[in-house]
Amino acid sequence: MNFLPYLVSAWLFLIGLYGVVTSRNLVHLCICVGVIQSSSYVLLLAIGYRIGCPAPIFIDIKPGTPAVDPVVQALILTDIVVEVTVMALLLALAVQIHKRNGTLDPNLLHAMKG
Amino acid sequence: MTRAARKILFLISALLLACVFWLGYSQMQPAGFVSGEYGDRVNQLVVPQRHITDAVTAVNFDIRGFDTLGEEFILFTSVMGVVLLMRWRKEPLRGDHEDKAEDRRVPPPSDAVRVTSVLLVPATVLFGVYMVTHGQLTPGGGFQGGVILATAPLLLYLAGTFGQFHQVAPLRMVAFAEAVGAATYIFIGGACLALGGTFLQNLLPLGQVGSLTSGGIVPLIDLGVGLEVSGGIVLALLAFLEELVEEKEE
Amino acid sequence: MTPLQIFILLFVAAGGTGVVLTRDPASQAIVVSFYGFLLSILFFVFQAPDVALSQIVVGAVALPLMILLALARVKKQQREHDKSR
Amino acid sequence: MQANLFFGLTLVWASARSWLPVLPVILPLFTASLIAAFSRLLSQRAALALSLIAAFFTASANLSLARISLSNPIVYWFGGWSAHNGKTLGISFAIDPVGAGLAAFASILTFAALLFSVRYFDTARNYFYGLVLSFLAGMCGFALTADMFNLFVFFELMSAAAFALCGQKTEDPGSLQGSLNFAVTNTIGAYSVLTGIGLLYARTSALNMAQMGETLAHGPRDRLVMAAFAFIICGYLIKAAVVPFHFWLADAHAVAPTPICVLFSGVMVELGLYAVARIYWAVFHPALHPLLPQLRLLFLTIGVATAILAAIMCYLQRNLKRLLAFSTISHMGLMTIGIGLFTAEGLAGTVLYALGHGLIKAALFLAAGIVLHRLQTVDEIELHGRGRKTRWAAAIFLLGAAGLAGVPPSGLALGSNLIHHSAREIGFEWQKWVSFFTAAITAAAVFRASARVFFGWGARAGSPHKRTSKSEAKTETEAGHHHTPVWMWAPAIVLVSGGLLLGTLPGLAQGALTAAARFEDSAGYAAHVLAGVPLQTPVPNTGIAGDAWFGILVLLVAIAFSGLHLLSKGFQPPCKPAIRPLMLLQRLHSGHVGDYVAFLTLGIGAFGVACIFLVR
Repeated sequence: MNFLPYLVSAWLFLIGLYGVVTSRNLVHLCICVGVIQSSSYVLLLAIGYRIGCPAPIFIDIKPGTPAVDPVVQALILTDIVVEVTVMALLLALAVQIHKRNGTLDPNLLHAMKG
Repeated sequence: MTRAARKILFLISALLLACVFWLGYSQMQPAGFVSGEYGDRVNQLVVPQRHITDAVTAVNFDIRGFDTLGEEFILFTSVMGVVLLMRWRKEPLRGDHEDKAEDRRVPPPSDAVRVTSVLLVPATVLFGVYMVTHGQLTPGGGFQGGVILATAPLLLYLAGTFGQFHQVAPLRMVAFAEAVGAATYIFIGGACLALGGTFLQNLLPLGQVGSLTSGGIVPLIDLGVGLEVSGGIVLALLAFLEELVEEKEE
Repeated sequence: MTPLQIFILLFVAAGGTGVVLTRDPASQAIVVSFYGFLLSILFFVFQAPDVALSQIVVGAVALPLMILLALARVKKQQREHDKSR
Repeated sequence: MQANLFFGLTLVWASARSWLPVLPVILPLFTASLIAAFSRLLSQRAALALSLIAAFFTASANLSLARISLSNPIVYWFGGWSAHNGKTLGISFAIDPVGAGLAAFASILTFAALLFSVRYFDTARNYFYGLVLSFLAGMCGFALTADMFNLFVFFELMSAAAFALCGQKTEDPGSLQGSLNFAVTNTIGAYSVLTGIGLLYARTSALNMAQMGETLAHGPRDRLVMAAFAFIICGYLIKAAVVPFHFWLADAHAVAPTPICVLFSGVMVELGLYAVARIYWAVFHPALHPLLPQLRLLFLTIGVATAILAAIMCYLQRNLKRLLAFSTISHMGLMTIGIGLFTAEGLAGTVLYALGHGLIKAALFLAAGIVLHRLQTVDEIELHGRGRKTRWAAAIFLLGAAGLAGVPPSGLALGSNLIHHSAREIGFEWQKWVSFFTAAITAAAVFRASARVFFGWGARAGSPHKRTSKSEAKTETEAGHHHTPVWMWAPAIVLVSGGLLLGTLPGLAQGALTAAARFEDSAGYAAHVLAGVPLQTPVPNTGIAGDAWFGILVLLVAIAFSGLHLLSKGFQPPCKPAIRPLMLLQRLHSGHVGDYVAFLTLGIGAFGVACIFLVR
């Protein structure tokens, strides 16, 4: 059971890739990229977790008691910001592509051949 | 490639990748038992050395503050990018929507929605400010508070008072505030350098543990980040929103 | 690992799958919002309240909103596109 | 009075010294936020001037960092959190001549690109300059940092700016798909990197590269380490655009505005390889050095495949920008070989090669931009004979082609000599012929294009192909299509002559060898970063035997090949059965992001399985 978070993380990575590869709509595709990103949250979260330890907020608990790893949580925070910003850029690009080509289906966009 | 060929290629590749995950992850320490010696050291020192009770904030804004500087500028850069991508017409960024938005011909939202939204605005702002200012004490901080603050103008939009929205937050002011928030981070870092430390070295008095002013430069950075994030998110959402508003005007 | 944590993890895996398999972007925006909410619960039960807060303001509010706005814009462009044809 | 002045100057100098290490990152970022804050008050010219000044000072800061760090790398701890007992808390820069040199190179190219864009984006607002400066800051931070996660952050900063800049020619009626393909594949690459960082953190509980390396050296060399290696290296190889991760590059270059192509081809992709080398030597080498022969084979395979495939694709292109983009991929293959030899000589050669190639490729893209400005298209067939009056562009194209072939005093000649020498020493004599093939074909492609465009050689094609790139037309520049302004040709001429004469700089090769030897001294690096022990790496003293004939031979073959091709047929649609595999190859580059991601998955999966197989 203790390996479950890793499995979930790997699964999210793979299923997100599957979504990107088979996508028929660029907005859908962008959201699938977001699922790949959430894979890294779960992995980092699992690495930082300690069984039976509280959150690293030393208000109610005495300073110095063992707590879960705050470094990893800070990394996830950065990761979340990166996700939302990259997603905004991807969506903006998708909207512009639709404006130009009148479609969001990657199967119908063929400007880049060869 | 045809759809089927692509799918087959992907399934084979995904199988390989799954093997990598399986073989690699199976040698990890089980979750909950990973020895995080780095995190332990941080947990030991944040209260005595930095007077900060939220260790995550301490890592974000002090110990690994330079990462967060990069992160803020990722947000800043992306917002510039989104605005540039979305407003691609020749006329410059317009800030004066008031006159057009006032006489929209869409049916106004019901009074119930209006009243609720308007009532929610002060609560949201209050909550956002609380979160920004308590970053070093409790969960939350400049980023979370900033996003909450950014939802306040959206509530105004929901209330059908987009004109008021522009009065509350004129675009040029939002853009200015965002950039100033971003520059604040560098400014604080540079001030530390000018005072004889290294970049972003926490040289201010650390204050009483548990008070709003504890943590030296951390609350200041938090304020800057809050300003930058709220401004940035509003700008990004507006970039998506702008043409929709025009449509309603037609 | 507590049963609650296991339960939420399984839910997150299912939620991610659901997001990918929802092919219609409009309904996907709703599913994504739900998924963001699930993730923030996950962070909460794994003792990461800071991250949970970020995730809830981003994943369950800001991101779905952005997706909906993008879709609304696409829809409007589609109408113009059809009109001009 | 004089004493006062002297004292003041010393003070300024001292404070400049303390600011110097952070300047390459914060100066462009601060200027970017200034430009954004006052974007309405500043005229476009003022914003441009500000950005030029920022790029100039960033370049000078980087150059002086490179010079100072030649004697010993500079370690700079942010927030004052320095290492204790070999354990780190904070983030540090570890500035060495290779990193600082690349950062300086990035700033110089940024300066040239900004100069070229003087009349470019009349429609865009000042945010364009803010984005370029953020891009520059991302590249500088990326080249200077010594922290694994910080590297990721700067990678993302650089990427976010690049995505926006790539899609920013939004008036263009053509497709923006290229920038979306770029953004999606590179974002997935970033998450591959992050997964690898997570695995390494679980094992080492550190984020500082030196500390990670030390911890890994004392731990087991198992599948976990290899999986982390695969995820991280593949993530950065996606940025470096090697086969099978290369698809995005050509698409991105075809849509990106010319000044941005300069930065992409000239330095951004090279930075991907820089990260691979840095991470291998700082983090993995202490643990993985017994596997070096196998890893060498792995990298050489990738490099050779990239060099040859992309050279063929390059010759098949008719869009000038795509042609140059594939030529970049092909040369990236050669650089991957250089890095993948894992020798000091190979690395030094690669650095010189990257500088020479970057300068020449940047000039070629600027020349393509001039052609686009004057003639409103970059399609080789449509341009047949129309370029007779664009003399500047013609000169740059011909000089650039000679540079790509690697004629002697150029940086490419110097670099490839070193790489050949090193490859021969460890028994890869054949590497020379890969290099020969690649250089000849990519140079021939440029020769063919320039002969057709500027001299009207070859048959005028009543082209059966549909006009592919007419859509590129009439967009980038607003007016003045009848002449080439000085700020367009001057940067290009300076860059191309710089690239061609790079080899004449005295002491450059020896400096590069010294820097490379230090770069690869993993134990010394760790001791220097973690304990402040000065590096004592023995400086290699290889006489650099110049093989001048090699480059000239390549040049002659390239000219002969392109000349024969044009004289015999001109452009002919490939239809013979012998060409069918080529068409298949061409069809693989479909522009479909799903295809690209499927190949990307294949690449990571295969690389990972191969790595894990090594430690069975």
